[in-house]
Amino acid sequence: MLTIQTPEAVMFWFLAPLSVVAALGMLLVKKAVHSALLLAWVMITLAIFYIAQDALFLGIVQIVVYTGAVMMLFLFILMLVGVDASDSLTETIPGLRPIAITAALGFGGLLVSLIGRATLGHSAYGLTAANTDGNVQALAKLLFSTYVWPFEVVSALLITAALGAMVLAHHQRTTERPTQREQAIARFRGASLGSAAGLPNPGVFARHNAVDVPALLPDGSAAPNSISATLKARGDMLDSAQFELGEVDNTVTEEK
Amino acid sequence: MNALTSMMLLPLLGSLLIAVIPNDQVLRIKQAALGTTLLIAISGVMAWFKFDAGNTSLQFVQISQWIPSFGINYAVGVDGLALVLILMSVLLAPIVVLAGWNESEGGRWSVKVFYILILVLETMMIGVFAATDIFLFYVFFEAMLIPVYFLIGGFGSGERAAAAVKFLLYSLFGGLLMLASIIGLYVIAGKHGGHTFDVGQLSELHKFMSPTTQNLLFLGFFIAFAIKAPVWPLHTWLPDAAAAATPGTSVLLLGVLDKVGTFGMIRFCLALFPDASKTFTPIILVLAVISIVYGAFLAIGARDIKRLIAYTSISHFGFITMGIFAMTSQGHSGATLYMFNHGFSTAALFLVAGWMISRRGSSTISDFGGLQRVTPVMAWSFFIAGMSSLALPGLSSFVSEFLVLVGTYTRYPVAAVIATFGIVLAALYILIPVQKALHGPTTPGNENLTDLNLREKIAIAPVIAVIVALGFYPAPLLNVINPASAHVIASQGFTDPVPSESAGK
Amino acid sequence: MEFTAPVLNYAQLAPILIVLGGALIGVLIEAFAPRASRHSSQLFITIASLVAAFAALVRVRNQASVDAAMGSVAFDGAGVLLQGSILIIALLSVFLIADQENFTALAAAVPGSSEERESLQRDLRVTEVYPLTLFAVAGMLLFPLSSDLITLFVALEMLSLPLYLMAGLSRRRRLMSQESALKYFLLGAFSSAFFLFGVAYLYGYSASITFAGIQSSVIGGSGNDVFLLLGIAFISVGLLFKVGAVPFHAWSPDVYQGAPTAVTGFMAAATKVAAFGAILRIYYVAFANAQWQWRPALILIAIVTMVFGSVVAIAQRDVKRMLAYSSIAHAGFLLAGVIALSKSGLDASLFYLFAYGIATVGAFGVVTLVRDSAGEVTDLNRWSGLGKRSPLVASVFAFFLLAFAGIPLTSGFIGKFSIFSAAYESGSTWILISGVLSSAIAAFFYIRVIVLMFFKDPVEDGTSVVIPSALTLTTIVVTSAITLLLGVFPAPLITFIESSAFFIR
Amino acid sequence: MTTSTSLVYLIALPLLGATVLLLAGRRSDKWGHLLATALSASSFGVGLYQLSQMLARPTEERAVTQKLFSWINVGTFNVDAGLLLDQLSICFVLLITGVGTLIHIYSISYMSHDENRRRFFAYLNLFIAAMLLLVLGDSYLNLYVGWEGVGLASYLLIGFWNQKPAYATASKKAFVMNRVGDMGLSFAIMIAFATLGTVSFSGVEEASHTASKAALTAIGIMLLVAATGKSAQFPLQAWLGDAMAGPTPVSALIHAATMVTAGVYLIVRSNFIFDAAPTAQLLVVIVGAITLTFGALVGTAKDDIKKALAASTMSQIGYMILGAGLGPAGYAFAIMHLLTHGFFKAGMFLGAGSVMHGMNDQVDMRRYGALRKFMPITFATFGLGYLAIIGVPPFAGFYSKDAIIETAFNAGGVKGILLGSTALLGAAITAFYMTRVMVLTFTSKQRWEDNQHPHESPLLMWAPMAILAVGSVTTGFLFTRGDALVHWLSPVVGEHAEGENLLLQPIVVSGLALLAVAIGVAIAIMKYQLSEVDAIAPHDVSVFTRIARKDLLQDSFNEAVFMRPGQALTSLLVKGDQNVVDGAVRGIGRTALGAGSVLRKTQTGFARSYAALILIGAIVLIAGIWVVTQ
Amino acid sequence: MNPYNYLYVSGLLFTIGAVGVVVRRNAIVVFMCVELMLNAANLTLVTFSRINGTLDGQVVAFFTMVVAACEVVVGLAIIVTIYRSRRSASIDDASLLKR
Repeated sequence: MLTIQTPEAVMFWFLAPLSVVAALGMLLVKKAVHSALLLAWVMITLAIFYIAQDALFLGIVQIVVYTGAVMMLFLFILMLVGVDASDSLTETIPGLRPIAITAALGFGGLLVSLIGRATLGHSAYGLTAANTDGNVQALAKLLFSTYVWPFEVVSALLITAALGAMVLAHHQRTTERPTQREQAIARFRGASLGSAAGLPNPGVFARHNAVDVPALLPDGSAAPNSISATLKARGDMLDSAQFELGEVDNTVTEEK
Repeated sequence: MNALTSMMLLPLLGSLLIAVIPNDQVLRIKQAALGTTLLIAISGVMAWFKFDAGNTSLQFVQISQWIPSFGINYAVGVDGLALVLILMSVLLAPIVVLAGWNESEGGRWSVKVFYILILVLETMMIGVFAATDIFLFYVFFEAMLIPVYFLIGGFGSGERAAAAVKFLLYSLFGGLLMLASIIGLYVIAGKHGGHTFDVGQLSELHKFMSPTTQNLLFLGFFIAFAIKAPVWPLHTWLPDAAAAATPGTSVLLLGVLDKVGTFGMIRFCLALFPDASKTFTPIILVLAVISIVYGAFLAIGARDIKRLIAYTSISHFGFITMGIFAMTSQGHSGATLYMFNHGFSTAALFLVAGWMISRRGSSTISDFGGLQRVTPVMAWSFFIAGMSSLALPGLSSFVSEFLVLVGTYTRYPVAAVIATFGIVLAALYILIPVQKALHGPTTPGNENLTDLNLREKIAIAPVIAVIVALGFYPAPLLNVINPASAHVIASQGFTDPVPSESAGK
Repeated sequence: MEFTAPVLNYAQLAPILIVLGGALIGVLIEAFAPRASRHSSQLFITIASLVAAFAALVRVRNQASVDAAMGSVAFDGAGVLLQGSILIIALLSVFLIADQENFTALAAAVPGSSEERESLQRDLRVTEVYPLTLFAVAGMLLFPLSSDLITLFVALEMLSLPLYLMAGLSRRRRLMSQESALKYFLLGAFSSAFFLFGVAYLYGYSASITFAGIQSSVIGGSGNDVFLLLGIAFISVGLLFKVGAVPFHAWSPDVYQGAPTAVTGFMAAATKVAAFGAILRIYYVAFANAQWQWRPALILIAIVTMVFGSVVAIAQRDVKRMLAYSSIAHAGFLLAGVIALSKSGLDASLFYLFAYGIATVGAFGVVTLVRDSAGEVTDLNRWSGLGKRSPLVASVFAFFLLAFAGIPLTSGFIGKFSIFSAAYESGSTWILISGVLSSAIAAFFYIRVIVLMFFKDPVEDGTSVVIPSALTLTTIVVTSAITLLLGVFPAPLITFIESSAFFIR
Repeated sequence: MTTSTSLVYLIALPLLGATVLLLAGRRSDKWGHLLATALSASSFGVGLYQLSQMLARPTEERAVTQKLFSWINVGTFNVDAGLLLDQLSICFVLLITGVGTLIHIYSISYMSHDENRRRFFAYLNLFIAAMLLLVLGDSYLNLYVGWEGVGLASYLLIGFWNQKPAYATASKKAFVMNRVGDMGLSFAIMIAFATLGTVSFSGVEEASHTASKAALTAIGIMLLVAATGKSAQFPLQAWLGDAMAGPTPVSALIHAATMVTAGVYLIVRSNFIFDAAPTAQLLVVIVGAITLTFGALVGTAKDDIKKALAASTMSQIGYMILGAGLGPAGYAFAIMHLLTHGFFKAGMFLGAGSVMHGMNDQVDMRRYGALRKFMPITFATFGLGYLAIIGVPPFAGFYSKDAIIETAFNAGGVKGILLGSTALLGAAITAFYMTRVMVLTFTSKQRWEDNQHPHESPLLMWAPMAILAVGSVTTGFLFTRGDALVHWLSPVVGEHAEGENLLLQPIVVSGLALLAVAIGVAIAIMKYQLSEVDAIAPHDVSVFTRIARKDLLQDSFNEAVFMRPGQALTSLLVKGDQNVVDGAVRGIGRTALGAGSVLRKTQTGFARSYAALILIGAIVLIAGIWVVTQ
Repeated sequence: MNPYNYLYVSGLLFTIGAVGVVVRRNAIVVFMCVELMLNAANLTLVTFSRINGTLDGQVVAFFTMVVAACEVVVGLAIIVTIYRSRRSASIDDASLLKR
């Protein structure tokens, strides 16, 4: 027979509202990163709940795997996608907001009121008996005997996931990586020897030496290939013309 | 092999034969089609002679298991009713092929496709009348829509696609309702003595049904048949389909396919749901009478000759339906005979109309004029067909129409009286086009029409011969029909009304 | 604490294991085989493992045990039939997938980028679809056999994840394809959450996660009905999502349209079999005795699903979307088999699933053939006149459509008949009536497509029918042959299903 | 009853002719008319042979039957293709074949210039066959076949020159109005079968003894409707005038001598019904009386010689119907008038045809005049017919018409007086308009253009006219000598017990009748012989004349009451069919399509709204299950 | 305290997660909401495991975590792919397929 000790109750009444509020916050904050952090917090509270409910193993796994790995994956992707990307919370699909609110209230209300009506035929048993040999051992026994088949099958799922991620993310090399020799040959057999010694650096001989300003060639014209292709692609290259010297001052003054 | 089965296989073999003839040998294909249909017609006539008219039980019976789990059999057999209709179908088929010798050309697809469709359809036509297993019947009932659909849509004229769709949707809708009823029957049968689709066994089943169930199941069947037949107000597909289809297709459509509706009413509605039939008889009679008058009025108002014929058929199907539900032996035999006769008179009308249309290039009645002088044989053929359609005594349809009227009158005088007004309207709807198309001065555009050629004469001659011969001597058919009709009437628990003033009273 | 080593019946698990093994080999091939030989070797491995799995299945077809995998898998007649169906459908789908014209050259390349162009030029292939397919198949094989909730959940995910991925691999209109993958994934995950929540409540209700345990709790009635209610409702959301029942259907039109057609075919056919297999098992075994709870709701969902699917399909302009809505309607029909909750309902469902799955693969196979220079053409308007361009392809497609519409002499008709009769037998009159009505509506759009193909003139916009590859051709020929065969001689399969279909408890 | 095997030849011979001529087509152009005439004549021969046979048998065995085959046999509805030749039908047989043959002969010449003469003869033969079937059928249904058969033949012959739209319309009108009458016959047969269980004459007669009055009255009224249609009686008289569109021999044969009298035959044949149904009988006399006046009045205003004669026919048949409605006393007289009328009216029509032949098909009597000199034979034969019709003794009409008037007077009570007076008035008007015809055509001043060259018709034409004229002169006397016809027919129509207290003695009636005739003749002579007649019909005439010219507004009435509403109904139904019935169907289609278009908007493309849908679905599912389980 | 209280919490979390899927537009956040739902389910499982005195619930929860991890991998891969194509992680932008 399970009796709930006061400390657990205190813990529950302290953490449960926090977790719900965090979850709500996750819904309401603009920035995705904040949402992720709030979710992480909810997960950690859940981990505490697990441990409080004699699910030690799960609690740990929750923290290590879920909060530690999965949430980090989320954050990683968020970083990739743009960490400062923030959602406008104004609804763009007409009519969805009221529907969502109604659904939320309806669903939550229904669920809560139904759970309120629920009584099991028995009071809670507690896991003391089941966990006599330790929670991890008991789980292991179940996993490797009764649930061995799903446990095996789940491995296939993991492979699928890996394969899937690879399919979507793996950039197949379309060309063989050129050897050093090939690169050298290409450099010197090119149409001009202009770049044989390497591309000019940006900003050299120019008024500015920022990376987004093309270098100037001796004749005063801009050298477009002095700018990183990435900047060019992003359109971040500044027009070198504005930095061109209108008239080259040919008068040589002696260095002091 | 079973006579019916072999009759059903022959067209399929024929279509295989046609399929292997190269596309460009058009004449070969046509000859093969004609030969096949003739062969079937001959075997039909042979079956006719082998049939024992005195025996009211099914003949040429063949039962083989098809889907044993559901109690579905390949079960065929004919009584007088079915035999008459099969005979009609197989006789009309070669005529249609011969008459519509050139119909198959100029369609969307090759000549070959046309004849394959026609032959497949013939198989279905025989099957639908021969099936004694409701499931089998349903299969033929639905499957035969497809070749007709393609015949209308692929070889027709005018709004053929729309008409074909309308036809198919209407029919499918009715078919699905019938499917619901069939399922109902099947389930009820399962609860009382095992799953079966045998009409004979199912006809015992009504004892176990509540009135509501029986009424609903009856309606499923009836609406399907009423669409097919077509009974007002479910008729609107017919004029469109008939106007769009080639004349030959129209003949098969109105002459044979639509008979499935009235055939089904007798074979299924009455036999399976006697109580519901009684319940609905008043309503059905009202619909039938409306069909008669309504069809006639619309025929009078029709401007297109094919639509006109279609509307006359609606009127005629009203007579048939009325005769069926009058529940007297005269009405019943008359209705059955009417089905046969209507097949031939409509065939004559459509074929001749088709020739007229193909020569003139228009199906509007007012485009014709004075044909009697230009093309006397064609005009005469049309006239005789028309006379048959208006049930002139001495022609076959008179016998049937009068039997229907007399038979109905003895039980439902009011219906019969209103229906009789149809004969005046019939005079109008036939004579108006006759006057417009055949009489009067020869209008411009008609001067150079050619009269029927030998092939066309050969095609129309037997039709007219049948119309005339049966008008004077319907006994060969009636002898076969009567026992079957009497059997139905008796199994419905009806006896003919006794003359109210009979001397023996 | 004793640990007893688990005992697995490898013979009975062999089909799943073989497929998984094939998938693993596929992964290894991806890792190690030279690119040039990957495609052919993957294809070979895939086909070989499917065939071998089928052979393994045939070997154990008569076995039945609840202990195949420590109670996680119930191996029984129904399971064998479902696995067999899935394997056959999967094999036929793989033939379509093998036509790599459907798939992107490099999934990681951004659409429109030079990398994509280059990969296309170099004719790269996403050969990973083969192991993905095999993983999905393995999940599908396991799904209907699962007899506890964990296995069910894992199998559900295992069949879903590869499909999410595969949906995004289309070669053309990649944005749409990726969008469909995203939608499918998000909504799929959403519904899995519901499913899992349901699992939790069922566990709460019965203290057991095996079907047998739940069943005995239901029978015992000891537990709290509210938890059962929540469990059934949430699990149903997850399962009904997979089969595309209204209102959980919304993903399917978008995904069907966006995914590569071969994948759509595979997904539509095989997923439906697997998901319905699972639904049948869980409702027939675990929830059977609580039918008073869920049956009314399920009846409502079935009716809404069939009507909604049919009605919305009418207004579709894209052939794949139309087929998606058609599949929604069919999900409604199939739910009738679940609702029947009887042996005949089970038999009918199994037959229907197989027949529908086969026809679906065939139909999508035909869709892959209609292309222009930019890939497949799915806009229905551009299908007009297909009958003229390629009569054979159009005829085959029309035939599949007729099978979907349930016209006799196609497998669809037998399926529809048996499933509706089963539903009606167990008292669901409304299912029967709405089934019939929505079939009528459904016929409308099937026929519209047929009209479009046959009775409209082709538009000269570069749409053409490519000559199918040998494998695609095989698929189309085999599926149409099976569809016809099951329409004409369904008895062997029906008898086989009848004798072997049962759920072991 | 005596059976015979040769009755069928009566019908078969002309039917053969029709068939051969129609099927052989142009190939028989050369000899077709001869064959037809010969076959008609041989049918007459058979008729004579049958008469001789009949005469050889005792009175009660004179009727002969022939059962050909069982025609329709369903349940208790058994109709044999059976023929019955009795004293009544033999009269008709001889009239039909005799007059028919004469008209065949006449037509050989009359139609000689028509390229379709062969077809004309085919129709004539067809008509003869149908008419013989009508009078020979031994049941109402057999009669019905002939009844519609003659309608068909009439239709074909009226529309023989159907290239003229008006003629085509006339033929259609005749057929349709006849069909209205035929409907009556259908009803009669249906009622007979439903109430009496039989449709054969003998069966009905037998059953009529025990049947209720109501049933018999119903049958009788329906038979009367049939008779009014076929015999152009009020109110179905309108077609007859237009039927004159046919070639004149047709008018003579069908629309004067034979077919139109079929109604009389029907009523007389059904004497057993009418005798037992006084109400029906009363309606018969009323119809007869109205029509005889109606026809006579119309006759006074017609300028078209054929139409004038047609109106006269209508009127004369009115007499016959009146006679037939007077019961056993009148049947024989009705038949007698029918026979005499057959001679004189046919003769007059042929005469009219002869006039037209000589006047380039001119039919307007106002364009005639003084033709006596140019066509003496025609004048003579027409004149004899004229004398017969107005009832001048000893010509045939006198005997027959006088007998009807007398019987009418003696019908008893007010009815008798009314009927008698009407008949008498009719006689006066008849005398007036027939004299008008005679005067305008033959004796008044010439009003035709000089380019006309009236001439006498050839032998083939005038010979039949002459024979008919002889008949017009003699038949009345022959039939009444010793009440020959009355006695001859009595086995069929029953004996009439001579009334004890007659209202008027025969001699008085004859006197009155002659007086009436004299008055009519006198007025006509004054008006047309002694005064100038306009060659073009004047317009400033009395309202009555105008109405009479328009056939007493019969067409306007039909048009207003039947045709216009019918057309309106037709177009209403056509529109209704397209818009309402079919519209409803299309509406269902559109509704489904519309519903589809609306519902597909739920597919917004936004994954979030799909999720919302799933969420709502879950809520509904939970709530639904919960509600169900509560 | 009644262990049922955990059920209320999990119910609320599940609801919030479900609503989050509906209202949030960033695909990653949406996906996180799904994760929240899964976590809520796990809490329910663990609670029931305790109430029922069996460990099966915990086993299921364990499996859930594994499966969820797989889902995350696949899901994030898909999201990244679509982000690369569209330069947007908003699921509202992915609405080419409709009607």
